[in-house]
Amino acid sequence: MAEEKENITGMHDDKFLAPENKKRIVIGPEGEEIHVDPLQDYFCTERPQTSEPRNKTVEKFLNWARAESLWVLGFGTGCGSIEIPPLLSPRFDAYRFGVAMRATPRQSSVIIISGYLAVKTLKRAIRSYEQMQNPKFVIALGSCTINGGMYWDSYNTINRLDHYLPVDVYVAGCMPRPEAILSGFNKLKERIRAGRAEGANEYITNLDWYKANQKKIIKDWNMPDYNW
Amino acid sequence: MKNKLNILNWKPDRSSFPDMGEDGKPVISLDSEKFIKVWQGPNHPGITGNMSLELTISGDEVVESKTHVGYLHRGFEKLFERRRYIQCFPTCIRMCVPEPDTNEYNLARGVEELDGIEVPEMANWLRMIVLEMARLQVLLRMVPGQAGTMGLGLGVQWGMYYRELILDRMEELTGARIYHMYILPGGVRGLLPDGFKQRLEENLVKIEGFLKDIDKLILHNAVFKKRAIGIGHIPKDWVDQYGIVGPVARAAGYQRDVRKDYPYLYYDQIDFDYNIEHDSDMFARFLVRRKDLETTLDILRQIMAKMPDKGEIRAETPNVLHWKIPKGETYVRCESSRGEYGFYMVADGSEFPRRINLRGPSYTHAIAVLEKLLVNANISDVSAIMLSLATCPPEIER
Amino acid sequence: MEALLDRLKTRFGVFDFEQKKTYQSFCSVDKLSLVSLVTYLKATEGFKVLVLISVVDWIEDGKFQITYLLNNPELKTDIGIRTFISRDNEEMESIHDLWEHAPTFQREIREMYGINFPGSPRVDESFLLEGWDDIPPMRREFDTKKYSEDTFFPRPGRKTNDPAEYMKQKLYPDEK
Amino acid sequence: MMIKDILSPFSAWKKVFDKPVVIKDPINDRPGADRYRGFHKNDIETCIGCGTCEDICENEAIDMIPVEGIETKDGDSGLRPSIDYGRCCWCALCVDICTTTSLTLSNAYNWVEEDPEAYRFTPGVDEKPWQNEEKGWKKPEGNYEFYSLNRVSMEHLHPEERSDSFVEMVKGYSKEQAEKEADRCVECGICTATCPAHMGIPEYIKAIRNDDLEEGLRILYDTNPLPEICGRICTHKCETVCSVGHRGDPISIRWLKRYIADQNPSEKYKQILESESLKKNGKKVAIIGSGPAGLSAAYYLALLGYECTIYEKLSQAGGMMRYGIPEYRLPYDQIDKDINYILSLGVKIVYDTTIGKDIMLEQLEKDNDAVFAGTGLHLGRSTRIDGSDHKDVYQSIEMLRKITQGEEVHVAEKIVVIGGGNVAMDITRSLARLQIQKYGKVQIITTSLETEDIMPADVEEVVESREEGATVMPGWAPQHIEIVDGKIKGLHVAQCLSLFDETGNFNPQCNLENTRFFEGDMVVESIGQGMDLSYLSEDIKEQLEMGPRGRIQVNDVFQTSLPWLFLGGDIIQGPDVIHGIANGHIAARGIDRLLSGE
Repeated sequence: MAEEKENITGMHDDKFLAPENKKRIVIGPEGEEIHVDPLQDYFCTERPQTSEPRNKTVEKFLNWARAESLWVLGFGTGCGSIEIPPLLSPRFDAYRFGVAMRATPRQSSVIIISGYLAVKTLKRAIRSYEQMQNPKFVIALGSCTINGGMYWDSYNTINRLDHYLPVDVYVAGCMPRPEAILSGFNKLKERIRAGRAEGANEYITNLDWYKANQKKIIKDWNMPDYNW
Repeated sequence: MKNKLNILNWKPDRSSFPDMGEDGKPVISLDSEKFIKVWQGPNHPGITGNMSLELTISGDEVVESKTHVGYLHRGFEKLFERRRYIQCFPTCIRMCVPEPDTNEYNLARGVEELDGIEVPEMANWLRMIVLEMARLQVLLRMVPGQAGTMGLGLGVQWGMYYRELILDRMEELTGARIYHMYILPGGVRGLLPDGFKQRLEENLVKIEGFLKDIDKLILHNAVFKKRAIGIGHIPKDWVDQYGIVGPVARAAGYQRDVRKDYPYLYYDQIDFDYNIEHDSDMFARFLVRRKDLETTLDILRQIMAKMPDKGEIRAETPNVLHWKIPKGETYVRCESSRGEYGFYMVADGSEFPRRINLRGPSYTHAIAVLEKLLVNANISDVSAIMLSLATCPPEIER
Repeated sequence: MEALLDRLKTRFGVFDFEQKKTYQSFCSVDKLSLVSLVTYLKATEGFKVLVLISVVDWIEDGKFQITYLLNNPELKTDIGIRTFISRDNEEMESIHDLWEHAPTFQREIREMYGINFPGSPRVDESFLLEGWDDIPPMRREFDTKKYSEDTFFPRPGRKTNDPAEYMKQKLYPDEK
Repeated sequence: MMIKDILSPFSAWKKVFDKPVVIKDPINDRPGADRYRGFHKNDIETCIGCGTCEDICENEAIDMIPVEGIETKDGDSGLRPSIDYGRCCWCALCVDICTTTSLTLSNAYNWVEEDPEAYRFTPGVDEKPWQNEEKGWKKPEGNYEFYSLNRVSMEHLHPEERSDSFVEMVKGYSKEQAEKEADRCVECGICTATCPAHMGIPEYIKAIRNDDLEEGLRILYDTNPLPEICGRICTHKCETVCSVGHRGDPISIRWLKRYIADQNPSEKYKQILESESLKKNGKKVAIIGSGPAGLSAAYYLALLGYECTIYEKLSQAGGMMRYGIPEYRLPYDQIDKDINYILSLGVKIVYDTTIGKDIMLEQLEKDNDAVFAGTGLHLGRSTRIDGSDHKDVYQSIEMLRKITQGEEVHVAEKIVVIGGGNVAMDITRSLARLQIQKYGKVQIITTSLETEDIMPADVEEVVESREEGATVMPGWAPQHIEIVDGKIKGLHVAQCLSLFDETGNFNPQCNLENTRFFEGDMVVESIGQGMDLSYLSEDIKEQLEMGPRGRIQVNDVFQTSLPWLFLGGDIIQGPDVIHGIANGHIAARGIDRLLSGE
């Protein structure tokens, strides 16, 4: 049974860090001291790498395949999520276009930021996005993701999504109707097939810029810089 | 139903695990390694909004739960302070995403009450139509959704289609699918289009057929009954103590319906009844909503029969660009599909509201009630209980 | 309602009684008598339901108004009780032991206005905000637009003209 | 559980054979509903760029931007709304409040972009696929207005009460009425540019709404030192361009101005306008004529510290305002209220002094640092038709002066007035009153070249003339006056077809076959006035540069080619009060610039 020693000097004194994420020394069963730094130990510390495209023909085939099976992370961040269920229901039936919902980020290739992002949700959205497998794409719905929308003067919602995540396609509307979201998917497919949907690589290339933007507004940054 | 009683009386056997303290409550210490902490959310669990539950579980049973909200917080009440009264309307409807019309109506009514504006008769009937259509639309998601949270997705798919029919009518009448912006202070924004009543009636007939399907698919479904009866039982004395409203209170045998208790619009001219159940469990709440659906269809038909064909749609108001509301305060409420939905409004005599505070049903349902109710629940029932309480995070957070 | 008011007047000294609707009235009471008044209303007068606790910031008077709206489900009447506390000493007695959902309201008020309710469960935990380090956002002096522009920087490149000013520049630029 | 509970869910299988409800191509098969609130359209020809849509937008999604090909002109700011779809929430409040109903929404809703910057466009200007879409959201029909279209009616004396006396006929707004009328304003500010004096119209209307009339008075005096007078008789060009007027009655700006002036007592003016102690700078300016231009120049010069002396030919100040406008429209005590305030600032008036006769202009130049002349149009013009030299043919301007001075004028039983301007209406209505006093009934015919729709007189003037018993017959050109035995019998007229020829010159064309005869014992001509420049000596006249139409050339601050001489008012621009005031104000600034050497 591990025992915890508390308040060891020289520890991380970030006031926002949750207790389970703080650096601490654990006494092992045989009395040995184990230094634990959850943010370092539980996540990969290596800086992520961009994935280089393979040869042209293979890449073309892969892009076609990627475009035709868009698995969407079921994470509705704002009002827009009200139009996602109709999209998947009989009338619009997005499954026939290769769009399917997935429950976990590990299985998904698309994240729909469906409208405004409260700062608290932005943190979760970033974590979800970073846990998704490459290549990954972002669809932004509604005015809110473009320039703040309804909540342009709110103290708790971001104004421009492209400062925090690399966005592939924007769909206008407040909220966009399911039909408009479908055309958003069509546009995304086009973009993937043309090989322009390099959001994941872009994110990694400009990681420092994105992280700086994110850290500027997420004041209680208590997670590793890259969650994988 | 014999079994049902047994289920009601059933208590988990805690004689051995987890450890019970001297006060009879389980001793919850994560270090004991008998517990696991599970976070549910903030992804949508089912068809409610973003909200997370911090669950401490022992085996597959919840021993402690905490609600965390704020993922959808937009600071509406702050935004209202710097918007003129008319500008509050596009903002306020976004406070509750599935059923925006109650927001519009409450705010409009508050403004009218504070400034003493009489709304034309026709406008009031049109408001009723929209409010009832909104209720219908939400219930068509929520009633089959109750089974959906238990894995029966077929009803949800069907319900979604019938909801679409109502949304089509909404679009026709109000000009939008979700955020209707139809009710403005002084009146509404348009008469019924030609042939609207007939098309709505056709839809209502289809929905009636759908109700029969729901009965077969869900109501008389052995699995659903097994999982719903006796689960999420709310003791009757909680209702006032926790401020429980709407279908949840009605399922506990209380006659609570704003439409009848504090009649607004022309609900006093409409013939309908409280839908009461007494078992106060998930199944009773499902039954209340299922009856509400029928009542709504009936009310819609009554409205269509009673409303005039033509009339003024808006009373004359001061220039909306600089509309000053005299100093005063009021609390207005209406019955949403989830229960009493109220706005507390304070005007200070200027062009901007001083304070508009929303009190939605979820404010207590999803925090005080849910946290208590989830204790001892099975982890697989968590999202079902959430939905049966009609959790809607945007209205908690605003 | 009138009879009730008389009872409240003599026992708790309520003032500023206002009846807006047949079933709704508001009155004010001193900060110190609030809890006993609410307890009395709940126990004796049948105002069993706490509808909401809300705060209005009257910054020009240096006061917070806290409104407790109670409902009597049998008689179907509402009574709103206002109490005023100073903005310098923002503390109010908690009523968490009277209603189970009162702590939620108090927790939100604590976060949004910075009014403390000592003893209320979880009152110091953050509720809606995460990592907030500015003044409580619902206070009047907090300028949400400025905060938003500083923090979330709107998309640049927009420019608007006031019609009157623009016409002046175009048509009679020389006049002051 | 019963067996039924186990079996009944399987009834879902019967749906296998139902027709699917899936829409094959949702993107193209489903246009928005007829009323759907989709993307914006704007009819840029109808739009006047008032910016009301920008004001009501709670998201600040709308920018007013200049558009190529749209000129800034009176009543059109030249700006057009540009919409940021990173802000818009499709509430369509902008459509519902649009003053011209030019802004609408189409029912298109499909717009997908990879570039977030692309979501800004100017509807009607930038090519978009939906701009010719018929369906979509328009302002709802019926009595659905965000601001009242109907003017708060001003109380008038009834025609029976007013038609025999010179008591002021317009009563003025009460507080409630004024606030209600002020509430209709949408604060676009289009009117400011059209007002010759560029008054801060939306600002003072706002002051009325806020019940801050002292602030209102300060705003009035910023640009106009004669608010009582202007509030009654201004030609209110502002109201012709009022954006509210596009669908309803324009705001009655003039009456609101009068309301502010009426409500502030004259003894508090100095305190309100903070003019109790003005510093003198020791320089002197002479002003010829105490009409609006002269008074306005004197006021603003006095504020700047100049010592001003006004030379007036007649025995009372006010010029055409006093001697040309009948008392029922502008009571003399209101003229005095405005003028006395200006005089209280230290402006001197020398009455009964004619320049060129009692004192020479050259003398004024020597005694003063600069001279401003606002001498107005005081000579009547004749039609020069046959018979117009008869003794019973009068000039309206002279008659009005006589009526004002209380002199006896000849009033016949039947009168014909020639002219379609406000002066013609003034003389018609004055004579009608005198006729009632003398004969007990009105027999007066007013005829003009212009047809009713293009008559220069204000509509209300024409209406009220008719109410008072006069017959107004527009669209007839006077041919000759019939005289029998030395007495006037009446006026022959012919139908007037057009006023101007192709080149735009004044050249009326008549249909001589369609003639009429208006019976009358006397004829009054009221077809415009000419200027009397006799005070300018030949010497000075030679030095002055002349402009088109016999007017003297002045620069943008109303300075003539003689640097010390400034001219303004009706002789340069107008004729109306507000131009005079504006000219006086600008000239005062010009004089200040000249004398302070900037």
